[in-house]
Amino acid sequence: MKPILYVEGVNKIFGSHKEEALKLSKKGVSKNEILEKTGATCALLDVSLEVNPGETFVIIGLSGSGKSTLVRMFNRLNDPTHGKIFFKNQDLAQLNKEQLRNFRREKIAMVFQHFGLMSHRTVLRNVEYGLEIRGVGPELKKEKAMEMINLVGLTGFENSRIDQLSGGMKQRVGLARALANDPEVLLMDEPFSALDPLVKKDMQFELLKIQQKMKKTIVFITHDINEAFKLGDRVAIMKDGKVIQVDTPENMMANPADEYVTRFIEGADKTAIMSVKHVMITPTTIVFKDDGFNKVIREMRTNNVSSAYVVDDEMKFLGVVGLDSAMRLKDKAATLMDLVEEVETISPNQSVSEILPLASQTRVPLAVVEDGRLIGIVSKASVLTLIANDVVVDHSDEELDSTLA
Amino acid sequence: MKPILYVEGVNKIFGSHKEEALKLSKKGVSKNEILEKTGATCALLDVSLEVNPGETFVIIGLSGSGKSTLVRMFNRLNDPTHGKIFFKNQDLAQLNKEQLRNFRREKIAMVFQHFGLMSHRTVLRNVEYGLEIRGVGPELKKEKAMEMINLVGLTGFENSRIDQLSGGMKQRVGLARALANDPEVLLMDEPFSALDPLVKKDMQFELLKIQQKMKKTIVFITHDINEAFKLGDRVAIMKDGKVIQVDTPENMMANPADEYVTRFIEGADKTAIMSVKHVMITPTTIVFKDDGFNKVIREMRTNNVSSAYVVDDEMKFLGVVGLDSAMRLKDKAATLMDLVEEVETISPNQSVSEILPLASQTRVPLAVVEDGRLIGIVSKASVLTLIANDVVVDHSDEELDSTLA
Amino acid sequence: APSSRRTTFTFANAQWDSIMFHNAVMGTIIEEVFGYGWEELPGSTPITYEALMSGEIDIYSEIWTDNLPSYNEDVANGRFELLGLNFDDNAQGLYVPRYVIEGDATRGIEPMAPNLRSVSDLPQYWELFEDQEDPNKGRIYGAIPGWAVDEILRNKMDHLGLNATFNYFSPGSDAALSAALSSAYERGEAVVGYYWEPTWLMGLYDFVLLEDEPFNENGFMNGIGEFKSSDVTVGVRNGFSAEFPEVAEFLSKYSTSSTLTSAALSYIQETGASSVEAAKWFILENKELVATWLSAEQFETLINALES
Amino acid sequence: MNWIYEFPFQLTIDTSAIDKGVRSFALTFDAVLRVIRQGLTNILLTISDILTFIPWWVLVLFVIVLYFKQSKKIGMSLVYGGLLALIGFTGLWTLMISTLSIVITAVILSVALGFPFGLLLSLSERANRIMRPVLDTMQTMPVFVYLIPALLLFGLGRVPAVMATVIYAIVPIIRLTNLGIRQVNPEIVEASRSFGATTIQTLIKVQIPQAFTTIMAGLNQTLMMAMAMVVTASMIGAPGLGMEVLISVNRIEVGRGLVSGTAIVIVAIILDRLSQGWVKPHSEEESL
Amino acid sequence: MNWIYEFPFQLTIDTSAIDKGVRSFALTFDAVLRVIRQGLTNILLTISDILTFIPWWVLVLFVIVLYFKQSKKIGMSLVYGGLLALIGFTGLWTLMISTLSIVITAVILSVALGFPFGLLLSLSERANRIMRPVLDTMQTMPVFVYLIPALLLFGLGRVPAVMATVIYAIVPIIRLTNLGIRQVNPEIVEASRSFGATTIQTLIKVQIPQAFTTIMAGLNQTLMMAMAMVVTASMIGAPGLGMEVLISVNRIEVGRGLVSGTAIVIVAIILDRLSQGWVKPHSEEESL
Ligand SMILES: Nc1ncnc2c1ncn2[C@@H]1O[C@H](COP(=O)(O)OP(=O)(O)OP(=O)(O)O)[C@@H](O)[C@H]1O
Ligand SMILES: Nc1ncnc2c1ncn2[C@@H]1O[C@H](COP(=O)(O)OP(=O)(O)OP(=O)(O)O)[C@@H](O)[C@H]1O
Ligand SMILES: [Mg+2]
Ligand SMILES: [Mg+2]
Repeated sequence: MKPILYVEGVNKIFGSHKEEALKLSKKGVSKNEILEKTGATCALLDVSLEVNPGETFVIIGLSGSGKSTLVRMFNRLNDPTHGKIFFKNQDLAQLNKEQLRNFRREKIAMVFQHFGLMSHRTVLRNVEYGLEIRGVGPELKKEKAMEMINLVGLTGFENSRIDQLSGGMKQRVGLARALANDPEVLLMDEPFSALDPLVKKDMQFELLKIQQKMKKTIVFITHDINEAFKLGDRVAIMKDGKVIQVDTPENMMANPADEYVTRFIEGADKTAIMSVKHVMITPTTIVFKDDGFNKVIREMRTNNVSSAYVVDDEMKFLGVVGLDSAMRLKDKAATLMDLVEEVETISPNQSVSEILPLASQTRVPLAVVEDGRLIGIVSKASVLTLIANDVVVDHSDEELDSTLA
Repeated sequence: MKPILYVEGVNKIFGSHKEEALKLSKKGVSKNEILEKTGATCALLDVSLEVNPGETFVIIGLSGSGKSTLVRMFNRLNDPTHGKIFFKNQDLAQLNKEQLRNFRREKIAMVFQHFGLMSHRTVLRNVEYGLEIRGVGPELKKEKAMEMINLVGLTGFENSRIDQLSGGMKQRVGLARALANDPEVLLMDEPFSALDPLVKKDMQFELLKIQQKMKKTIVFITHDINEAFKLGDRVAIMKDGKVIQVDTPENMMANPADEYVTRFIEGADKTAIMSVKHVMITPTTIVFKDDGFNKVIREMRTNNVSSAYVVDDEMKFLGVVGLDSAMRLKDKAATLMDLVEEVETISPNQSVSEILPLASQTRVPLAVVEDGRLIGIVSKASVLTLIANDVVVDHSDEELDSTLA
Repeated sequence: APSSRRTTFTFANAQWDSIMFHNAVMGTIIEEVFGYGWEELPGSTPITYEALMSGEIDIYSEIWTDNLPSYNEDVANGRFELLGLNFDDNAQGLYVPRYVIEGDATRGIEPMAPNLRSVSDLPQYWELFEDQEDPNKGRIYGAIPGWAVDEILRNKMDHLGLNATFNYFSPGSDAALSAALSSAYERGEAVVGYYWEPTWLMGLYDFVLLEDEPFNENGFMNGIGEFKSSDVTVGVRNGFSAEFPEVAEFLSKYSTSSTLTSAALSYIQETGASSVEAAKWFILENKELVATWLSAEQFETLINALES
Repeated sequence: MNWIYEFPFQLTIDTSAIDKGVRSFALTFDAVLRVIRQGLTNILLTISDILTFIPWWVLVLFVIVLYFKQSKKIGMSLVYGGLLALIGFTGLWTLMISTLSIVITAVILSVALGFPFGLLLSLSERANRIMRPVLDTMQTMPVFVYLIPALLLFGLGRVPAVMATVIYAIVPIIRLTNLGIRQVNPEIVEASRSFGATTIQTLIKVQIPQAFTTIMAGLNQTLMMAMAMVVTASMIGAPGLGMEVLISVNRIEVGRGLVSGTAIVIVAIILDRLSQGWVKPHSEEESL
Repeated sequence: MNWIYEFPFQLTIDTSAIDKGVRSFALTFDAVLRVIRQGLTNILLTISDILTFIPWWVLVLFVIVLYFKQSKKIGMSLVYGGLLALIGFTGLWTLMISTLSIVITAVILSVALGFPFGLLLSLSERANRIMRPVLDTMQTMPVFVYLIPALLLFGLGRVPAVMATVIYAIVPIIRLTNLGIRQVNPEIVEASRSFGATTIQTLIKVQIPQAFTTIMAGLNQTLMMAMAMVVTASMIGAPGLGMEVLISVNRIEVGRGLVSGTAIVIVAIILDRLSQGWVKPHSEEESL
């Protein structure tokens, strides 16, 4: 897939003595020292990354790490000191004034941390702003704006003054305003940081809901790791102007690039991010529906467990058979099919947190089934291992629950 | 234990028409409606609670719920509209000016959200402030202040200007300043809310460390539930001026008073709050060190497990014996004591998150030992059940890991 | 650099040129002959006059009696010591530039109002003196608001029926009045306004005083008849003569004329001299007159000092 | 000791050249100046006519109603209305109308020139840097200094009074327009730019409305400074309350000066309160 | 139509009673006024002596060094030093020293009276409410009006000039002291109170130091207003640059007025820049 935004070796240095500052930074001198020596702030250093169409790309980092500086380059509120930024195949630096305006009007919109709403306009007139700038006629303008206001759940507030709204409502207006232009890319600079925790949760939920409908490319900035992992398809962690790691939440969790990333993601709720496929192991005790007593018992003994997963010839999952029931095969009183217990199965893309209740109650490791076929199992131990912060889930060490006498 | 701070039926109404506002609020009219109708803000409504000496009492609630209003009453920066507040046996309202000053100088100190530092003074002179007000002599003043600066880890920064410090360092100064007076009660109004997430974590850690040394009574305000549960011995949840629930984190987790509390604590990391004693179950398969083969095997069979916990006559925990080893008792080749495997044990007060690594690796449920005696066991399933948000840990439903053929 | 302090007389400097000139003449003589210092305290006419009565100003060399509404009362009440008459041959009234009547060939100005002689002729020519802020009337520049003549002129407007064709315009300050007249003169425009002599303005530009009915003692305050020449007196603060009898005697003898003063002012205007330089020039030019103010001995001291 | 206290040489500035310059400028551009003068006179006359046409009690009622609308304080509204009426009852109404027409003309002119100029300065950092000392000078130069040139150029009367007042009073509207535009929350300006608004669109749709209260504060200051010029303006012949003050100064009549001075204060305070109403349109007063 | 445009009755204010009142006050309290006058004269003379004693190049160097220390801009420092020297080279040094001594005395007096007064206002909401219109009136009353009483009470010369200047220029220091104290971050004030500090302790140890920059802004404004009074003060006999302006106005000498006016502007701008140095002591300039 071709990236929709493509950042190539971008530096951004504020202040004078840019080149000198860059040289120093290449020598490994710290940001603060450079500021003291040259008066230049290295806001971004050699940043390269790509954002794919339709994904929610989250940038996370502490205050001053350069998140805003980076995101503001995508609509050229900032220009890079060095390096290039492409939107699709267009080098943004090449746009002339006219083209830049059109780019901003049609392709990209932004949501601001402190909402950036115009206090002299009503909600409706704020949402209309982008359309007004594009010269959309009054009726269409109003219609589209109302549609967006409804979308973000502010129906009935269109004539309210901005300062009559709560923080969460303000940000809904900001979102509606950005969406009204139907942009391809939505830039969101810490949109929920100024909100109360419960309101924040609602807004995240709202955003996920809207995103499901709209399928925009979103570049989202935050410094809340849970927010990042909850919303992001991919997450970039920044530190002192550098991008340290770009990865999916799962991979980042599994393979944090360094100590810093580790610390950052420490507080994250792992079960919400990791999915079943990350914790499942290859099922060992598999028996086929036509297998007889000996085969089944041997399988159980070899693997030292007291139950087996039953599949058909095409590996379709049929259920579980326990040691006790399997005993009844001995005298051919029943076929394996008669003995199979149906159990709840899970899918590889479910998040671990979703399967937690099941996992805590199950007697045998949970069967992971995709397209009807058994592709893995998840034991209590593997779930606990994940939670226990042994970040690297090592499948080979996995133990089984049951021992066979 | 007699509470050190005691709040009795306190209302606080800002603005005019106080009585009318109160009447309306008793009729169940909402805070906003009252504000519109009467111009009065009901900041606190019928708040009663007590803070015990030496405990860290956390008050949590959304913005505007009245947290600051409440905490500021403890040092009478606010006075209640109705109701009383006692420090030990002293009704605070009875203090005259002189007494109030002395109370503030000696008994109680406050740490502020935005630090409340005096930018015209150095770090040292800020920390000295309380002592200066008390009229402490210059040498003693400096000595004590330096001690506090060292305590909060700012050694070497005593002559820095406040605006040269980072947020975290500023709050350390605030803390040092409050501690310098050696107060009995420390009021902390969202002290870490303005800090970056990593810095916040450090500061929480720091506070816990300092509290271990100083053993103050702390009233701590936050709107971060994880912070509340991490630091608080007891937590009060406020909403719209009312205290909804006051309880230990564990109990609150186990029995949230209403839907609102439930939502609030949803995001909390349960393993960090709940301790082993909340998830352990009564050990069933117990054998005594002198028991023979039959006794041991019977015990295992009865309970359908493949291992047993070995204790001596005084119930002191000795270790675990597996089914395989137990077989060797049959021919008296060994005594039970020879066969006992030593295993790692856990204590009932450890937090669940601490034992997670152990729990995920153990073959048999972990033994919970207090004073050498076995008092319970913790299985993977019980841990998972906790995490799986089945908030009520129902011990009777607990299943065992192993089945015995 | 810091100066040593000796007895120093304070003169009123009401900020028109002739008073500064007379201050300088008196001051120079006092310094050279009597050995006292002198300095000027500036301020507007009424302010300095008030200061004379409060004893803050020692010597007022040019008291324009008609401009001070309370003058007679103050003299009667002995609020200051009246020493003598500086001059009384001055003129005041409504002036027009000479070219308005006669034209000015050198500047290519045709006569605009060849028959304009007296104040009562003005209504015929009101259009010449058009008030740009009220094109239906002419504009007469009046006296400085607050001066006694201001009231008289307003009455004169009534008396002569000038209000029908003219606006009486208060210029606000004497600077503004001078500027209005001089800039009109330089543009070669027709202008009519109150002014008085001796002044550098009248010395520098060629203005003609419009005639009026003869002076009328009773009607004067009501604007009837021409201005009599105003007495310009010399006054000192109370107690001055007792303390400095010699100086007081000199001041009481001090007497000049409008013509002499005008000459001195023109000298200043032409040469750019300071008033002190002008005073020296004046004393040396008019030795006979100066001799009458002083004893022979004193006069000799003065001349020796100045000529050395 | 000489070298310690004395200057090694003296510069002689040919000040009379400046005089001549101004005078010859006045002659050369006589036609232009006449047009300006005429234009201003017309504005002045119109405003003066309107003000004279309004019966006094209408104006008093207007002040009461307007102030009440803004502040919701009936007591203070009546006080201001009463004070205004008081000017009439002491016989100073006509003078006040004269003064007002000059002040209003000067303020209109100041806004018409100063507002666009302030906008320009807000757009260019360089223009701003260059103009700062000029504006400083305009504000600190004693008014008396440009009274005379105003007089030489525009003659005596209300027009030069308006010109001098404008020079003195235009600075705040320029400064605060500039400041107001610059102080607009940058996030809002960026929001506008991020939607592809042109500089002009951002200016008109966002910056000017957002800077409105600051600009109004500038207008308020301009108004106050114009009022402060009333007496000085009378020195070059502006009729009205200022002339009355001058007369009393020339006659050393404390009482008369105080009465007319108080009338000026009343007008100034009423204008101030009314124009501050625009500055904070709906500010809720703290109820404590 | 009469009732529409005319006032139903006229109040006649006996203004001469006010005159008499002031005059008899001056007589009655002559002794007191004399003492004040003498005291002020002594201060004036001392300051004037000090200023006269300082060689001009020392003052110029002082300005250069002080401005450089504050701003770190060598270029501008030299410009300001040069401008100051220019006043001397055009022969106006002595006049400037006269002006300066009056301005400095007035400012010292304004601070000595205005600062404690501002503190008082900051402590009492009621006093603040009562004083607001008084301060408004002081600021809007035309200076000419209180020139006369100052004259009647203190005679002609530098002392009444200082008094009139103080009345005009004291308002900002009062207002901004009051404002500064009120604007101190309430968290800091509460922090102080929470440690059991008394009102006075909080004031001295926290509020005044924290309000320092605002108070200094008030001082700066007071200084500027005192400079703005220079010419008016000369109307009651204050010697110096203002007198020079008045004389040139009276003589319609635009050039001369401009030169002395410029000298006033230079002094004002230098004083402004130097006193703004206190306002923002170490503000780093944006380097863009
Ligand atoms: N216009 C500017 N001029 C100078 N320095 C700037 C400018 N904008 C940002 N910086 C500096 O660049 C660095 C990165 O700033 P940026 O705003 O991108 O950080 P951020 O990650 O968005 O932080 P926050 O979480 O506080 O928003 C900071 O050190 C900041 O001080
Ligand atoms: N001095 C005051 N005057 C009027 N209303 C006040 C005052 N102080 C607080 N309030 C109101 O009382 C209510 C409770 O405020 P409080 O500051 O105690 O909330 P909080 O829980 O501390 O919120 P936050 O998390 O924002 O600090 C709010 O509605 C607030 O507007
Ligand atoms: Mg940012
Ligand atoms: Mg709070």
